[in-house]
Amino acid sequence: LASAPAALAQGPGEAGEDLPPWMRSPGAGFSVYGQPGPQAQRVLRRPGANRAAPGNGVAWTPLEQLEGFLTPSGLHFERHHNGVPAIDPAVHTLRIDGAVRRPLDWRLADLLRYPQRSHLGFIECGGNSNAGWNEEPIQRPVGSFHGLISTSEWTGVPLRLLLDEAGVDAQATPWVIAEGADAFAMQASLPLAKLRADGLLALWQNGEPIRPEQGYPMRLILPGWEGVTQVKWLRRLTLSAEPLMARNETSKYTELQPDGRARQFTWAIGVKSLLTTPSHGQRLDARGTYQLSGLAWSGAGRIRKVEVSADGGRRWAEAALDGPVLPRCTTRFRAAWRWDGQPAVLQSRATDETGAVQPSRAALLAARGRNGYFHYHAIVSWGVDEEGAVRHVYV
Amino acid sequence: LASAPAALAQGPGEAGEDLPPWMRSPGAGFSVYGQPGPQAQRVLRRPGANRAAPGNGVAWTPLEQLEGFLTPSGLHFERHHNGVPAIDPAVHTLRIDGAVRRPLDWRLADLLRYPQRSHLGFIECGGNSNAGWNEEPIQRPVGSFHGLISTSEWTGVPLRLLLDEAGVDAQATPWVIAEGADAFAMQASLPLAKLRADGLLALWQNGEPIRPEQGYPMRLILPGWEGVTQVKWLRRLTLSAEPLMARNETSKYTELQPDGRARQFTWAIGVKSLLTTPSHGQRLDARGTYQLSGLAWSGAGRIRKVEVSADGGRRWAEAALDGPVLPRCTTRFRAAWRWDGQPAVLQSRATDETGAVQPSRAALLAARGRNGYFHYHAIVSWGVDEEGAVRHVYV
Amino acid sequence: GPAPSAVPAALAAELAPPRLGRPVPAEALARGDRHVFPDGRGLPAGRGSVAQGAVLYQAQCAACHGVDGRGLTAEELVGGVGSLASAEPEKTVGSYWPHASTLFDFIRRAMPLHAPGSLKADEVYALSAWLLHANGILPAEAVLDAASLAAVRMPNRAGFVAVDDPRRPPP
Amino acid sequence: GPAPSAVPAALAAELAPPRLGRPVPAEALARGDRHVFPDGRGLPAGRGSVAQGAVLYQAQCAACHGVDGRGLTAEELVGGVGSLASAEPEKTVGSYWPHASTLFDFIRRAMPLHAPGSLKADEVYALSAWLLHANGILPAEAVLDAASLAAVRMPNRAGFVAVDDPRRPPP
Ligand code: HEC
Ligand code: HEC
Ligand SMILES: [Ca+2]
Ligand SMILES: [Ca+2]
Ligand SMILES: [Ca+2]
Ligand SMILES: [Ca+2]
Ligand SMILES: [Ca+2]
Ligand SMILES: [Ca+2]
Ligand SMILES: [Co+2]
Ligand SMILES: [Co+2]
Repeated sequence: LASAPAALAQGPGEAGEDLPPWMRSPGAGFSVYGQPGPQAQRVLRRPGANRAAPGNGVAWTPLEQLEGFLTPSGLHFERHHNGVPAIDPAVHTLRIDGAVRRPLDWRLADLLRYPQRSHLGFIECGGNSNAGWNEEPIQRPVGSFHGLISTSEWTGVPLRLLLDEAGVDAQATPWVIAEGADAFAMQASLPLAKLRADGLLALWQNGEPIRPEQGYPMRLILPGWEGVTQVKWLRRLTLSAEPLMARNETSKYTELQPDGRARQFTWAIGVKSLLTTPSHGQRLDARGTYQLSGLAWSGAGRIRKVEVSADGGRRWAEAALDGPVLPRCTTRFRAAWRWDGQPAVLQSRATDETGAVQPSRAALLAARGRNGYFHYHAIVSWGVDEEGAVRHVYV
Repeated sequence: LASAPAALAQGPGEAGEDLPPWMRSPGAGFSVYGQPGPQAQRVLRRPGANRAAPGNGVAWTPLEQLEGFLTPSGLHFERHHNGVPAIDPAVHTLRIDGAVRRPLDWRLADLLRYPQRSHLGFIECGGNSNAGWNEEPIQRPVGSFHGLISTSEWTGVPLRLLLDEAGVDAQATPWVIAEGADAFAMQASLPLAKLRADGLLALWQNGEPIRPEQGYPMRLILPGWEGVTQVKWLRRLTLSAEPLMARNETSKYTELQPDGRARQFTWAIGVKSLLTTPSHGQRLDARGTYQLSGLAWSGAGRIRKVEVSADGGRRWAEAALDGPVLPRCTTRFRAAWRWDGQPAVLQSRATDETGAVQPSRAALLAARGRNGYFHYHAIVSWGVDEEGAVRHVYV
Repeated sequence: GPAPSAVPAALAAELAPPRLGRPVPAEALARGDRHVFPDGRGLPAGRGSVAQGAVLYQAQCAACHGVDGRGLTAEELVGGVGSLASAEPEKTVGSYWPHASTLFDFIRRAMPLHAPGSLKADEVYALSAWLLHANGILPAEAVLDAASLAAVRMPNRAGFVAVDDPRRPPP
Repeated sequence: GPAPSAVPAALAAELAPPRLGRPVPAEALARGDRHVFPDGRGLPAGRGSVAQGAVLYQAQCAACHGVDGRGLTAEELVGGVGSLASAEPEKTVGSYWPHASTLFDFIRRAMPLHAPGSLKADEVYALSAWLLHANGILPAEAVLDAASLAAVRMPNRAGFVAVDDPRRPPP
């Protein structure tokens, strides 16, 4: 071992002369709400809006720039059909009506008096990853085509309590029609059983009041289900014997099959995973060991296992899961790979606690055809060429 | 059950005439980094700085305004001695030196190539809650005297890997002196064994690069240990046979005992809990059922149990833990209480998985005297008077 | 833990939740409701013709959906019947939508996108009529009201398989 | 899972981490080091007297710590010896600090708060000398350098119990 620093090693000059400037004068003071620093400002959502309708579109979570399994609220993906409403929480109410014993209204202040529960989990848009159906592999960073998934702690009132207070008959009226208070007046027909099982009327996101673009002042949370069902700015739940057949459960969020018929009411997110490091657009500098890191999730429960492959799926090695491994939540997985300078194809494959295994792209296309648009959850492949360039490929 | 909404119920006027304004015109567009809405802006950190030194002091996390167990990064408490440095990540390095085989420097870009691990856990200042030592119960919201605790997902390089690369001898040099790159050049002498066991060189907070006020570009994370040890803006780890006896491990962060001797090198946070709802400054409107909600945590591991009392600790009922219950992480607990309009004293008491039980204030004072200043973790009492006013009390 | 008998009944992990919902007056209930079901429930009084709809469509919709409804910055609304099982399916109101009720419900609540909720019931009937005509489902002289709209049978009425419908046991 | 033999050696949950640390030249090592240990290791060349320190203290420190070191916007540095076991302990450099080395180390790196790292070694010796004198630990004519500072014995030298010291097994 080297000896400890010698005494009297320093001359009579200023003690701080070799220090960086930020150690030589006081730093910034305190702030009431912290922000990312200027050096980290490039880690941003990526909006893609309709040019004739600025509130119609999405903003992607930059998955390949993030680590861990949580998403900071400021980077939670956005999907709005007609913008983010500026709701006055003193005016807004939640109504439960339709086939109920007592149609009721609650104000935000009332809801704060109810028992609360948290769900730490993902929300994924049913249309996430839909470029996967394209004939050619889209050449974009992973966040810009798989980034309609984000993970937060959602806290609020178990919906069961409010439904029971209104008085529901699960046999006679198994449907609940949710409505949002945005300029799109978003609707979704949903099974009462799911709302009663684990539905939340979320008031809090990652500890603080829900962000405006995520549904302030209140949002429906249905753990593991596609985002369109988790109606933001929730204003109304209408009990019904039949579904509404709303535009977003007929024209959209249905999956056209090769026979011309469409799958409808497909809510749970399938088991899914992807590598974020390395991923499309990155470059391996030289031969050597690289850390693989990615996210896995399933709408059916916990991730049981994630495997990785470097040869396009011929051989698989099991990745490490970086806990906690929670149901209906993203799980970070990690593995390591020694690149020998040869072309390679990196993949990950998740298995959930129900035993469901993430399908290959060929298997998903064989089952669903090419025009399903929603619920794309096949294995994602990153090709590495001899120069170390990483690109989205199909195998 | 009431019948479903009648047909033809609506006249020939505009369909939207009863709608709130935010449903009648498009909402706001997408943003690259989301912020709390104007209605939620009152949920802010509460700075308390030295008037002669604006970067010297704290900013409190407003615990009683939050729910769930996570803290949004913008509300993570701040404790700086001389402000937040504006570090250029291209210049900053981490050095490991002193009694090592090979003194080494790493740049941020190098560190991104190492294996990463996440720790979802709390950081609590060793000086948190120190008003609890006061003769009289401080009359402030709970966040303004217990709010130097916040919970995040921290992701980074296991320190063991970097220490082993430099070559350390755990027998000969059991101490590591950490140094920060702020204008205070913060120091802490720490046991090598802890750094090797679960220390992280964190680069990410809640998924994104660490916030400037939390240590950007890199911070030492020592799960379950007091905040002062988790050196922010980390620039250097020096292996040593002896501790440095730095100012912040002698003059401060030591606990003076009644016999005039002081406890030094007390790093782990004791088992602790407090009710955030209801809490000081809130008011119960009327007799009836109230939901109790609070946080529990321990530096020694998982929370095993939280009990609540409404009679100042004579009788206890077990609260529900709102999972996940993670080691060295805050756990949200919940219970319910029917207020009969009489004076009451609400308390919570946590037990961790090692069997350690949160002490009463009397027991903590009996063990530590009145001048320990740090590591106050006794049971917190909220008195409810006949008008329903809730105030901090001692029992 | 403490013996169960030591736990006071007024304090527990859970108690009956409060009941703070406020009853909604019947009048307010009917007023707020804009859901239109496939069987016509929810359709208001009023009427509108294909001809009226054609004028309204050009004034209020064509800028985004195209003069012929074939799409522009917003998507196509017309065409594609018979294409669903092909390699290049075109999903439109005519080819894909199973219920005419959805057209009334959706246009009334959400369109035109820059002024949602601005259309009167007669106007929504007229626009629905024109879109169904443009898709070959109604003749040029058609007039829609609650009864006639509920009676429209859409070409793709039977085109959907309700995978997780709670009314049926899962397969 | 796949049989272990099917797992290629180049791919696994973990492989040896990279070794990307850059060796630090010996010259750079000594230059960057400012830690001062209780035995005097780390103290630089230089010297300063109580008298020099008195002048410097009034110019650079008194605005925050008070002209007599009894505290102002920043805390007191002087007094309190013998108070630690009382009901109103006063913890200062003189009454509480176990090592004089800490004074040099801390002032050099962190004070004055608005210009950290601005003091030369001689100045830090002088300020340390004055603060030790003001606390009755050094006489008025004292001069400090590396050897004499390391030789100072602080009144509360034995006042600390290292609870979790890794050099000792836990109690
Ligand atoms: C300012 C642009 C704009 C105008 C004007 C507009 N629309 Fe739209 N329309 C849209 C957009 C964008 C969508 C897709 C919304 C989404 O994201 O779900 C849409 C969707 C629709 C749909 C659903 C299409 C489908 O296949 O699901 C119908 C029907 C429709 N509009 C009818 C109309 C009618 C009728 C009018 C006039 C009264 C109108 N629109 C005016 C932009 C517009
Ligand atoms: C602009 C205000 C300011 C000036 C000028 C200043 N100090 Fe300080 N000093 C502080 C503050 C504030 C602290 C406490 C820092 C903290 O939060 O830990 C402090 C702490 C100290 C301490 C540690 C006290 C203890 O009990 O732990 C010493 C010693 C000290 N200063 C010496 C000096 C000397 C010597 C000078 C002049 C060269 C000086 N200070 C100038 C503000 C100042
Ligand atoms: Ca969403
Ligand atoms: Ca901190
Ligand atoms: Ca196509
Ligand atoms: Ca279409
Ligand atoms: Ca005192
Ligand atoms: Ca003091
Ligand atoms: Co679906
Ligand atoms: Co301590």
